[in-house]
Amino acid sequence: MAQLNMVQAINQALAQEMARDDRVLLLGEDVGRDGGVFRVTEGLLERFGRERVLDTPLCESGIMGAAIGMAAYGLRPVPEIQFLGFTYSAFEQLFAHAARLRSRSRGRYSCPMVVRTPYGGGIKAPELHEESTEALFCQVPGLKVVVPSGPYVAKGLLLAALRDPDPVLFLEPTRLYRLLREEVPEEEYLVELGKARVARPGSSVTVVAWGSMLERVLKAAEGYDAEVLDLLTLNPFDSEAIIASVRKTGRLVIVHEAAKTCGLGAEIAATVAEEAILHLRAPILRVTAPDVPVPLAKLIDHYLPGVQQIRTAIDDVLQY
Amino acid sequence: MAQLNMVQAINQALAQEMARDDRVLLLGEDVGRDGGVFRVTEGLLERFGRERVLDTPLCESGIMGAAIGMAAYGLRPVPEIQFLGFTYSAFEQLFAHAARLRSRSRGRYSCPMVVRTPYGGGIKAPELHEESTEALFCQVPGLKVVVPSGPYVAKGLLLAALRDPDPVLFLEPTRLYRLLREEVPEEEYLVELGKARVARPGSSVTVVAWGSMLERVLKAAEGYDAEVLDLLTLNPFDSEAIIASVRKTGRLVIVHEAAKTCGLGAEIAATVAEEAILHLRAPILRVTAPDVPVPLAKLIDHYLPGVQQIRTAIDDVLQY
Amino acid sequence: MPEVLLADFQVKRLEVLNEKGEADPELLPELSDAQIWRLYELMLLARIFDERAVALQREGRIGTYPPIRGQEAAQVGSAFALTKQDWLFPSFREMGAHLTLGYPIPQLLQYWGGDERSQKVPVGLNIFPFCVAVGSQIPQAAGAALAARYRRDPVAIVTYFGDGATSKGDFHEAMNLAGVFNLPLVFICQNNQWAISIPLKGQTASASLAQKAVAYGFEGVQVDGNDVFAVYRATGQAVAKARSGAGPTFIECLTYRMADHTTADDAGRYRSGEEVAFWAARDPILRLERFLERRGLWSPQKREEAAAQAAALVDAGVAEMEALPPPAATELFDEILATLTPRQAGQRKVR
Amino acid sequence: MPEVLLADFQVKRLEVLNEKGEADPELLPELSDAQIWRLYELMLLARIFDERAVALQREGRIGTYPPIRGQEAAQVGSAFALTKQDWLFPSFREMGAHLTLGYPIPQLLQYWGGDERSQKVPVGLNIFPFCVAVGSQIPQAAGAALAARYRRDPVAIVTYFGDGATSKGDFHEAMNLAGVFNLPLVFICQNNQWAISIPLKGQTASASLAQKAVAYGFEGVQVDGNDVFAVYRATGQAVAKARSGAGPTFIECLTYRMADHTTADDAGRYRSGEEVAFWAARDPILRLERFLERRGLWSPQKREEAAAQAAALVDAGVAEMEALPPPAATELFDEILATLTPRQAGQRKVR
Ligand SMILES: Cc1ncc(C[n+]2csc(CCOP(=O)(O)OP(=O)(O)O)c2C)c(N)n1
Ligand SMILES: Cc1ncc(C[n+]2csc(CCOP(=O)(O)OP(=O)(O)O)c2C)c(N)n1
Ligand SMILES: [Mg+2]
Ligand SMILES: [Mg+2]
Repeated sequence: MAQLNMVQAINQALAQEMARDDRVLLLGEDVGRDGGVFRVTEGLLERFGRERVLDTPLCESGIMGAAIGMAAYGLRPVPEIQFLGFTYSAFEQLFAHAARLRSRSRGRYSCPMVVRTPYGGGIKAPELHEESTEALFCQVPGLKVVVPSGPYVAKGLLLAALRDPDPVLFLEPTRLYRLLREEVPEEEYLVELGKARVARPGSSVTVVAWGSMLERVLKAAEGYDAEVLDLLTLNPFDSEAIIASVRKTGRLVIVHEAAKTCGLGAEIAATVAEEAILHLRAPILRVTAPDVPVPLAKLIDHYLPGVQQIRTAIDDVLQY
Repeated sequence: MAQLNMVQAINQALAQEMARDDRVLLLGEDVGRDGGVFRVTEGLLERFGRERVLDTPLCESGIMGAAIGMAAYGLRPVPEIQFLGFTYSAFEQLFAHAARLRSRSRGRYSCPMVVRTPYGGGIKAPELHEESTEALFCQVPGLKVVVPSGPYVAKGLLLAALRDPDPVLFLEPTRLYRLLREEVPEEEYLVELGKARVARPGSSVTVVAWGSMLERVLKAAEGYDAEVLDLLTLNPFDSEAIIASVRKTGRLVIVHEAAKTCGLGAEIAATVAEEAILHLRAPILRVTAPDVPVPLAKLIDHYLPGVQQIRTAIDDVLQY
Repeated sequence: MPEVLLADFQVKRLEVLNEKGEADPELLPELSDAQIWRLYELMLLARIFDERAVALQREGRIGTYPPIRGQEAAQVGSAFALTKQDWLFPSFREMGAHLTLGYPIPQLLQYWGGDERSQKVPVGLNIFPFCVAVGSQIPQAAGAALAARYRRDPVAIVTYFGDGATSKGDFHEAMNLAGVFNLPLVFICQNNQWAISIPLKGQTASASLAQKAVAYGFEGVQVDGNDVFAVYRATGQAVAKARSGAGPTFIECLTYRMADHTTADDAGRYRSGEEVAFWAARDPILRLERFLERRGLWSPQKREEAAAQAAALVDAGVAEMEALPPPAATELFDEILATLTPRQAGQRKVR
Repeated sequence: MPEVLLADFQVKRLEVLNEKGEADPELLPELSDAQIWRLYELMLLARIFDERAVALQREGRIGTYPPIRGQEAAQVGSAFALTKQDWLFPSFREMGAHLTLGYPIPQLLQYWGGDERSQKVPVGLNIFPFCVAVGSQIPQAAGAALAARYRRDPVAIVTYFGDGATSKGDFHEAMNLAGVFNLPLVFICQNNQWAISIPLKGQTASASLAQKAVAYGFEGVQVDGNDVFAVYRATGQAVAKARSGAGPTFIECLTYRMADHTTADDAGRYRSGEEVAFWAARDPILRLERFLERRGLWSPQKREEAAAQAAALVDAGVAEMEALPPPAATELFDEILATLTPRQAGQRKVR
């Protein structure tokens, strides 16, 4: 089995699905000739041609709107937005249309598309290149939100997303693109959407994370009897798995790199406070970025939650 | 003292502040000649002229962007977006610029503006006219979010917002525009941002609500010893007041008309689960709309939380 | 070397039928008398449907409704040039186009009655749902055009929008995509000269909307939007061009919104009675009647008959719409996702 | 009555200085030899700053950096026509304009070094922060222009952006606002023919960007962007027009991005060496040198001297930038709001 990084795993998933299904096509800024600014779509233009891999003008809202029209027409477009921070101008199309097309047409049309975008901090890039505003999108009924934490799940989740009958936002943690390699089977496999993964079993505290925070959480968890859940799908998130774990451990720490207020951690905490409060033996703690805009490179390490902060939170709930 | 409805109270606040401060000006679609589609800005064009009340072309993002430039130049613009559902296309300007101008310029520029927009459901209007996605905006560091629940607070909150040195999103519950009249003093007064109001004191359960839900919560609370908090400012929200009340009552129900997942209720619940869990004698319940797009008129009453649902939740936490 | 001329652009206006009902024989489209009479019937149907919808709203039997009065030639004339294979991305004020394509009347009324279920466009019509967020349907049409091109389907994709929509970024991004990818796309702008209370000159400083196409490197043309033949001719050419792979066209139909913006609006607040009267005299239906009369095809009695037929259709539609049972609460959850999320499924159970 | 001509638009191109360094005497702006030499010095400074910034990035001393090589005439020539009272809304690739207006070199480098604190534009310069979200600064400039007009300030508002930005809705909405309100606004498009890997023809089907102004009812002009005199002349006219209340202008500076998109890019992946060589031969600095030489103002030695001076300025700037202490963690919370929220204040405490 090949050792691939996440860029390669995603590229492979795209290539395989494009080969299998001629409805799948890519569009976005620089996805063709350049192979994407992170090279995720490298080689696909050469292999599938200009009609399947479309280099577009610079217009995120237009790209998103066009993808909706393509999906309604019967294709399975994969629009790429160059960075999550540039989805904001496409928000109307995503929120008011992509996510609602099935409901607005009572099923006459649907919008099977996968919006791919690099996501998250830690790459020392300019402003708006390190946003982690996943919770904005988790609030949108009709839109699924997926975040892989490594090459293996990236391939399987992406294939599952590409076959989903409804729109999926696929957030690719930029910091992880080339950080780790894993064995990734050449053959296709699906990682089911909506299911969390136990990244590490344990019994005294549940730690929930996703994307690039998972790596830090696993480091932080060393030496603790902590159960680490890798959420993988953020909407709908696997509340069953979280509650099952909390029932066992009685303690919950949620870690995300987004700012605290109204982050997805809030929804997870609220769900547990609603459905499993009797099992809690300590407050639910959130380890997050502070409520400030994502800073530039020199401050980014102060912004992102670090291993030590996660350890402190684990200690706090254990000692409560 | 005059009995005013919310439309009149807001109109009065705008007129008074425009008279007092020549930096204040209005812009938006139909705010001038037509006086706004809800007549909130009626008479202001006639009184203050075309340079202070600008009828703009149809371009929400452009309106928001222009307001930012005006604010940076030293004015205090009040852009109106005709309905909250049409702010989505202005999201980039609001999120990446208005809320960050102070920080992106390290204080060299700031963005004192009040974005006014009708908000919420129950008026039997077409699609996107009844959105209640306040939580999208509460997630934006640097942006304040305010929702009045009646004419009196509407005037005082709006005046406070107009004098705030930073951007404020002022959400006007459309269903309340003409629903109730209150005594509204002619003279100016401020209702401080960031502070909740005890709408009804009580000791056995805390119910938090805002905007048009407040009225329903007050109805539902009849016959219970419930403390009802009217949040008024959603970001930053008054967590101190909520926690103080929960300390006393040990029970918390949050009511909002937005869909449940990642609504502001989640943040409130999470905050209490983090900071006051020991005081809780029951799960934290959220009474919200379901996780579906806001429907058209015929289904809207099934979508919005009703008095009976609120009562059931109160009963549930009381009997827990 | 000094100031050199880089390019020269001419923007044209197409007129076929004048106020007196005289048609330019060179430009008159090849239509049989029966087809022309059909155009007339459809315009009358659109007018009568519209009047009835306004009345139903006043009686509280449907919700807020945006009248199309005055725009019948622009809507019927353009839609008449389409086939059912073509795709239509409407805004919310082209009921005349819907009627022309055979959209069921009860379903149109049901939509304005605020019933979700009406949004399922009948199979066989490639029409997108009404779109209230002004302009946002336009890039979607560009995407469908990309898809049609990819599939080598010889169809035209058509999108309707108003003068106000041309100010929005969506219009621009879609026009630009159409130019870059040379899409089989026809942009039909219903320039009814008002966007709620904003008159055209408050919407743009450009002298025509047609000239906006210059920015995108493809053809833009203005037509007299109250002239059903001009609209039909321009649309017919544009859809043929699209189907043949020769690229996009922008058509400005210069017309007039004779009624209020919606039943919730009062146009008297912001425009003069004289202006309305000026345009009422230029009613597109009147003009076609004059043409038909010259050909000996029209009489007041024939109008009565046609109007009675149309009214009967609308009556039947109203009755059918009103016979529908109200939607159940669980309808909230229908067609949200192919499979509801566990949370949605749980929420559905307690309704 | 048939097809009538509605309007005719001519789009012009301004050229003053040709490849050989010959200037059209009619069009040559009134500039003293000292001023022309200053233009030359600034272009050299921009070039040397740029080379140094690229080198610093390669050495890991600053972060990702977007080179301006090849665009010096377009940037220096336009900014030279401004005063410090005018307002500037840049994108992220106009360091030549910043340098021309006297923006501190250390601060420019500090920005590309990823240091928040650099974003405080010095008082006395009405320059907006760098804007990475392509095109989003343009409507903000329109707002400042509305404000300036309201205040009756005789200033011009100027915004820079690239060819790629013209595809974005923001560009459109701002151009339209400028037309409708007849704003004192100058749009300067640095058409460097590439938006990362997308060539101009992948960006728009329009033959020029200048013609896009036709859509908005005001003047658009193309200038040879490697011709500092043409750029200066067109900008000077446009800002004078703006200050006098005569409305907006769109200026397309046709130039070329000679380097990679940023230091993180490899332009070799998507464009040919021949194309780059073609444009390298049209280097704007070379062209001005030829002009100066004809006037007897230039020699290789003079260039050496000017370059050495510029290098010394840049050296000093680098040293000053590198002497800055790193920002403290609490800097995260500085200037977020006039008053931090209680939660932010709490978060600040534990840093
Ligand atoms: C994005 C957006 N902004 C505002 C509105 C409110 N609104 C509805 S129709 C309209 C005017 C539209 O004018 P135009 O495009 O000319 O179409 P017309 O109504 O004349 O058919 C406005 C402002 C909306 N529906 N969508
Ligand atoms: C809204 C947005 N989309 C995408 C990007 C990524 N990006 C940065 S620069 C660029 C190309 C810009 O091209 P152009 O406007 O011609 O400016 P140039 O880089 O040539 O100066 C892109 C796509 C961005 N920064 N902002
Ligand atoms: Mg209109
Ligand atoms: Mg460029």
